[in-house]
Amino acid sequence: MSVATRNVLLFVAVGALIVSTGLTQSWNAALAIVNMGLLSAIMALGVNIQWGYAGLYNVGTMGFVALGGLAAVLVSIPPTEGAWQAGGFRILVALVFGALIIAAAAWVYKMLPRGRWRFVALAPLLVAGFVVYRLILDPAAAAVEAINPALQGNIGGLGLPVLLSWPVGGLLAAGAGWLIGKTALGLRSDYLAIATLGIAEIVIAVLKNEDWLGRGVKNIVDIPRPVPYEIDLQQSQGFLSFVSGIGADPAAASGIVVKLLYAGLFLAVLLILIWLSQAALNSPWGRMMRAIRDNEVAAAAMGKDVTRRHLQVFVLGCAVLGIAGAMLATLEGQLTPGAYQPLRFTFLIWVMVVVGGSGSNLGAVLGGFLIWYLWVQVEPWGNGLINLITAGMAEGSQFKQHLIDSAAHMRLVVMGVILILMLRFRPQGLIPGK
Amino acid sequence: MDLLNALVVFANFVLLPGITYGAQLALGALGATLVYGILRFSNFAHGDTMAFGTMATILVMWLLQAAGIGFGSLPTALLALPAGIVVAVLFVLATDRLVYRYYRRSKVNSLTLVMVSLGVMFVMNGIVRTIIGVDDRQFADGARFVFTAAQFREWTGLTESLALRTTQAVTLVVIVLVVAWLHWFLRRTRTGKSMRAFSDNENLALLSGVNPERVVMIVWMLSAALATLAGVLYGLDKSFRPFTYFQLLLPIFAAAVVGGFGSPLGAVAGGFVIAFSEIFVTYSFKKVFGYLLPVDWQPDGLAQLLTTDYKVAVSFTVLVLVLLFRPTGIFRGKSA
Amino acid sequence: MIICHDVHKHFGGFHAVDGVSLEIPAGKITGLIGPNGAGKSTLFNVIAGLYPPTSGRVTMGGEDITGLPPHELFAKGLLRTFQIAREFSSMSVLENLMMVPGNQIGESLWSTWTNRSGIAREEERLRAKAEDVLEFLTLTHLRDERAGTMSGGQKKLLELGRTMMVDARAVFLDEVGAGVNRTLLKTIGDAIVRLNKERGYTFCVVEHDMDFIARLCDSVIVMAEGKVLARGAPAEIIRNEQVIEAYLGTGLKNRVVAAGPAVLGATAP
Amino acid sequence: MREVPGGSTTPFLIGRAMTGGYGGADILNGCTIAVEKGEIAVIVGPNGAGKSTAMKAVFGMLRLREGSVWLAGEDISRLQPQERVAKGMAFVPQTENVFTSMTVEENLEMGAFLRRDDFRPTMEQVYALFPILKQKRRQAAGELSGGQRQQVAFGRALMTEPSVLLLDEPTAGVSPIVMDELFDRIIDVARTGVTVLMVEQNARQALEIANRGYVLVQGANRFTGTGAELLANPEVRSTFLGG
Amino acid sequence: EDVKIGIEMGFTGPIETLTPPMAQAAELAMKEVSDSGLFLDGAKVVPVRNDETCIDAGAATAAAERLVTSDKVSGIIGPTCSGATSAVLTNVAIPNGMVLISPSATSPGLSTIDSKGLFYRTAPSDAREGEILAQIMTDRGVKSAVISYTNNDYGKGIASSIQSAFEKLGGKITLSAPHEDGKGDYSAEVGALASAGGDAIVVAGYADQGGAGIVQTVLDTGAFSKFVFPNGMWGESLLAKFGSQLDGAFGDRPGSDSPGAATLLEMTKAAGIDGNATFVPETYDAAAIMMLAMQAAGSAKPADYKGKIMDVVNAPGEKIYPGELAKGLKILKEGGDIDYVGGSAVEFIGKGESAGSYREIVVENGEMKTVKFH
Ligand SMILES: Nc1ncnc2c1ncn2[C@@H]1O[C@H](COP(=O)(O)OP(=O)(O)OP(=O)(O)O)[C@@H](O)[C@H]1O
Ligand SMILES: Nc1ncnc2c1ncn2[C@@H]1O[C@H](COP(=O)(O)OP(=O)(O)OP(=O)(O)O)[C@@H](O)[C@H]1O
Ligand SMILES: [Mg+2]
Ligand SMILES: [Mg+2]
Repeated sequence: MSVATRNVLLFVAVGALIVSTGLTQSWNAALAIVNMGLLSAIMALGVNIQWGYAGLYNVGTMGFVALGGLAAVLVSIPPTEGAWQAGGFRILVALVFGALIIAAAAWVYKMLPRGRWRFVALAPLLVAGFVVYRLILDPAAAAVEAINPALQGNIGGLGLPVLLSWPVGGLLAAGAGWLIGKTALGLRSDYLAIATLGIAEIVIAVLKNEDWLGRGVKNIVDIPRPVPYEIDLQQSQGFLSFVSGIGADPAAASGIVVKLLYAGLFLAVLLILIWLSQAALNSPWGRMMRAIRDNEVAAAAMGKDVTRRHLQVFVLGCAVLGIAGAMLATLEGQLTPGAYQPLRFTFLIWVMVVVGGSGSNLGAVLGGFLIWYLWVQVEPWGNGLINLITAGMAEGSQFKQHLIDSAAHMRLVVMGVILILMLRFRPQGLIPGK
Repeated sequence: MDLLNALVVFANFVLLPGITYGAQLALGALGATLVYGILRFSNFAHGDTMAFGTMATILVMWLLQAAGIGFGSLPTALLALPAGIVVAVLFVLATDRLVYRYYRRSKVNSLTLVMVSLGVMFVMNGIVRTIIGVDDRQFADGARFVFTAAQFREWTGLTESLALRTTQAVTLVVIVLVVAWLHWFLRRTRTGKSMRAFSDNENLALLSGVNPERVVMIVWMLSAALATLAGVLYGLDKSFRPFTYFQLLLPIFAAAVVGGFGSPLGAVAGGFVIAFSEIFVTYSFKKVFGYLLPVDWQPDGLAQLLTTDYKVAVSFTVLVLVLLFRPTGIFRGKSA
Repeated sequence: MIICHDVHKHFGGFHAVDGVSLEIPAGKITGLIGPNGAGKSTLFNVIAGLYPPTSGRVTMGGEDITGLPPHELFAKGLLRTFQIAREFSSMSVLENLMMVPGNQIGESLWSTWTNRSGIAREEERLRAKAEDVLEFLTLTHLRDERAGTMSGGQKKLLELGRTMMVDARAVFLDEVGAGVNRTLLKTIGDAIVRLNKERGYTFCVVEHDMDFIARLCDSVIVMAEGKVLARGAPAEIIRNEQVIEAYLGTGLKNRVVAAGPAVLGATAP
Repeated sequence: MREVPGGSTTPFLIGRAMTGGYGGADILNGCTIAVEKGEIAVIVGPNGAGKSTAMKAVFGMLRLREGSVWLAGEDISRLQPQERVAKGMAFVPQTENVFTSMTVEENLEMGAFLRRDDFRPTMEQVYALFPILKQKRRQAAGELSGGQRQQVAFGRALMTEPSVLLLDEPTAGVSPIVMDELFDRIIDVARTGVTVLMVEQNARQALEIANRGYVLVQGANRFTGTGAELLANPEVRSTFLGG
Repeated sequence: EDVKIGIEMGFTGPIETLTPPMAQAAELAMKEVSDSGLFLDGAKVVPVRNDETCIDAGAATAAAERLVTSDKVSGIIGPTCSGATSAVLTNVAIPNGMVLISPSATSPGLSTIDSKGLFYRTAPSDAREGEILAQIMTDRGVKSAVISYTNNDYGKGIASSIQSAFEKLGGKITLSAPHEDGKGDYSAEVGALASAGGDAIVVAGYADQGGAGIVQTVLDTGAFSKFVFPNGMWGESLLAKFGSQLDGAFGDRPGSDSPGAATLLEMTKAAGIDGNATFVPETYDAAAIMMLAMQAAGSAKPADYKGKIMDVVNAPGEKIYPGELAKGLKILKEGGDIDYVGGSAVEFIGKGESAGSYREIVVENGEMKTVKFH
């Protein structure tokens, strides 16, 4: 079987899994999987750009996804009345001041030679800068947070169309990626991994604790949609007549329509990103990146600017993650900083990349769909497993009850077993990269 | 007197907790660092190995308690510990046989192994929760304190007070012994050297007559034993809950990495760096200054560098800073 | 061409390169020999920007290149091979060669999206060139193999091949001959001479095979314990007592003589 | 196929009609390599001929599709490498032949890993042979120069006190003076009854000391003879030994 | 015909210790209704559990989607975490017209969503509890205190309402700082809290989560000797763990002087459920309310019964306590009116939030004691 046909078959197989969900459960459930699958595919693509192309071990995925989510909030929700007067501008001043201090510190660091004097100059600058920064920021933030804290307490956003937040999310994440890349890309493998993870935790901590920014852990739950609300469809005459024309249930149909609209938007983004990454990967640029991943010293000796290329790839990957993050927030309609946990937004994405085949864009997409499908579908399988095990046991036995109560954990077991088996049969991933 | 009080406050809220937490992280990090150093992958199932070993120990402890056996003023769990270790070791060896061995033989890259360990982690996650449940369990019996805060106050007559827990003392003793032993074992014994040789160059180790299966087995046994030890000591000091143990994975890895992945001494140093950066940077010096400074110099605020909201962020910032100046950790660890 | 001014490189307390001043003249083939651990590779690494020197300066054509990163040196036309081969092991042999030339259109991310035809044309050219190099190195049959699976000697050849992909000004060869079949090494020697004569490349060659050095080099620099011990024409160096004691040993003289004076005669004045 | 060298009696070490590769096409095509006890055999040939592969096959690091390996009249084809080490075989691979993160001394100790007797005297001998290693014994082997590493690798093999020594290009990258030492030592070792099989590109020097020489081309024996015979063969000289 | 009711809770993840008894309590109510034989012409109620994972809104949405469209449930008890709740509400419940009754979501932010009468919660809102707790603290002579709250919307909400109410009453909060659940070590938090100082420490967390860790560390270091606990902390596990070390601790829990709470405790005990665990009464009530509303509407269709929910919970009508669901069903069947009180003395106000009445609790000899009702 040629590689191409095998890849097509793999996609068909995953497609069939999702279609079977549509047939046995409902098309709404299937489409929900498709939409999250598309998002997962984009996230996996972002990680694959960094890991698969350049061997950069970014475990801070969740931070960049979260930044994308923040962009969705800052772009789309309406500004909080009075927040800018109360303290918004002063916050802005504080942030600009903070940036200036950091720039000044970087400048001092560059200008002074290594050694004690550098420290003597830097430490007071940073400490004093930080204190002043807090002096400006804290009262301003408190003032903003005091505005109707139960429901608002944040500066709000710009009230622009939420679709705009997708590129903005990409830019925001890319900016953060640039800063991080500048500082941390000198680190290798697991050290880079833990550093990026740390930075992501810092991003999340900021999102959780700076209430003025995005309400912190109080969450923002009303990000506007780029597509109509189901409930509005259900009340629109045109829609109802259309639905009755094809003899469908209006609630289900409205859900399907909305999900299809999302799917269309997501698919468009995914296709653009895939085309861009494939074009880059299958060109001398991609070859150069593979060489750098393979042997940095030799690549540098062959005239490739390893640092610059690492930064480039890192920023690109972050941008893709940011876009995906903004799209995710748009789909869910909310920003909940507590939800950005490493297991879900870092390791699960990594599983997608590795199972799909690292270094391969199509693999990342396939992995995104497959793993997401499993992530949400293994639960009934776990329950089924428990039912199977306990079927033969005496009714009312304590052990049986115990097992039934543990059914929820079977989800994890099944997920783990599937992961292990999948890697066993295809350790290079389903569609191995070059 | 004031100076003493200041010292005691500081010791009670920064020094002792920092040392204990650091030692606990270090113990956890030791097992992870060993697997990384010799089998060359980050074992994500390590946190769950800790949970598994602790669970085994608790189960055995219950048996002992049911039989009326105790350990004097020390926790009964310590008596059950050897059995717990044996169970954990057997379990981990079984995972190696069933899972890892295949991948090792087919020489997959280390990231695939990491993902495999993630799979093992999921499975162990489920198994532990199925067997012992998800609840928080306090299983320390015996005397909780070597001396309590009240006792200390009575003895010294100071306003401030200090408490020392049995588990803290035990943890400290254990960590010193374990690290010294491990260092000696890896550097000086034949087996230890063969393990380092194996991690350096598997083929060449083979050519020297090293039996790879034996090396791998010993690594797993050590790592399982260390994980169980870490888990039990931690659980005695705090409490046992599978989810918390799973969450411990990150600080443990952070400790191992910042110390230099693959280096036992590094794991210890890393544990303390992480612990102290959490506790020290966010500590509010208000009370300490209260004793040290004249009245009108005293700060109004909390005299805190950063609020505890940013505890996690602080420890990770310190970690990133350390790595920027020491790209492979304090003790120059391995990098794959 | 390349001048080292009192270059030092210390590892901890160990002085691997200990005050080396030397000149590698433009358009010539210079040999660099010396006992194991003399500091030859370390000096190469300092010149090629892999290690910053502890002290001292390196200039190339009068321009200070001390501490420049490798990729900038490459752009200035300074190429090197590695003593312990560093191939791109997961890439094909052909790709190993095609990736070498700098400033390829297709290396700019933007043009991979906008200038695909330009890239295709450029790739054609690079491929043809790479095929020539492979042919020369007798590696054509391995074109699509992963470079990591090559034999030890083949990797050495690939190291050399990479320097043949671009127009270099100065090429530093660190023991390209070790592990290479002697018959092939002769051909390689011929190629080096040709590149030197026809294109005016400057070469600096580290090699322990004295036949090779003697046949190729215009002059030889001998290093020992981090310092320059001697320099001169090959024939002189081979007879230099100090060099014989520190490096060549007496056995070699016998063997060279046994192999026949023709070998030495080729370059002897 | 060519006749087994050494006539009807089985040689001490023989890889007989070895055929196999790394999974793709065969690299070895029925090549036969044999050495008598206490003798030196040298394999020469162009790059990629399969010399290293043949060595690996003899040492059991390559699954043979056909053919067998015999040591002292015993078929050892099925033995794992570490079991062959236990049988007194030692191997210095062509690349990656030192433990880079371990010190020179630890590298040597690893050579004596299976020895239960006191190996201190052997280590002293190695140090006497390569004085530089003694100086650098506390340094990580990865920080050594190329030639120094080769010395460590050779020393490591000596530490085993093997009865069969397999060397894959031991002199690649070592300076002439050390090369002489190495060859001298190889002769000494062989005199004590150790069987030596080595691959060399410094072929003229190697063949000079060889009892038996093999020219391998594309995984098959092209020429076989005593060292002197091969050296005297003009075709061998011009095609494989660089004239 | 059987009626299916979904139970979507965080069975795995951060609050996995809280959810099992909650789910059991909901199932207890369902069993009670099924066994009565009076429900909708003798229909049985079948619970369908689903894992919301707490942290993963995407998985929670997918699970809810499955409940609604594949399992065809008639209503959902849950979700339990706020992120999952809002995602499920906007993306599944509202589009499909499915009723959600969350036993534990307390965030005021959820009220901003126009839920079309589909969303209810039986846990009382934070603001009210804060006022009551502040009152109790003042009454008990606490002049200054620190607050350690769990860093989520519940913790933050309750902490700020306690702080503002307490300061209005003239008290002083010297420090209000968050703690993260599921972390290993709380020395840093307790160190800062101890430095800030105060008469007492308010631990606004969960009994077997970070809250317990804070209590443990406070006890170990002797940083504070007086504990104040809001609702989330009162669990059997806390007392089992610390026993009489907590003597003198006080706080509040939802509950009234009605006998409901005690009855429910008896019932749970008999069924082998930890009835003292957090949110257990609220969950029982959530399930009961849903089924009673169905009965009142005579239909298990969300569109039919959602309008009846307020009616069955609020006066007028006969008061219904736990264990009396059969009675309630009967009254409703006969066209009568009921006022469901349940185990948490639930009363809906506004858009379906629990008004909540509270009891004041102190720990004596390692036992919880209700001393007063508010
Ligand atoms: N990273 C390092 N750390 C410490 N010592 C080093 C390091 N690299 C090289 N050395 C030492 O520096 C000396 C010079 O090494 P170098 O590789 O330059 O020698 P060389 O002349 O190239 O020898 P060879 O002919 O064997 O290749 C050696 O003694 C080596 O041990
Ligand atoms: N691990 C491997 N996987 C696949 N092919 C390999 C591998 N190692 C070697 N080969 C191939 O086998 C052939 C013979 O390799 P081998 O290393 O035996 O050559 P050699 O005779 O030792 O050459 P040299 O003198 O250059 O060391 C080469 O063409 C090489 O490409
Ligand atoms: Mg060298
Ligand atoms: Mg070879």
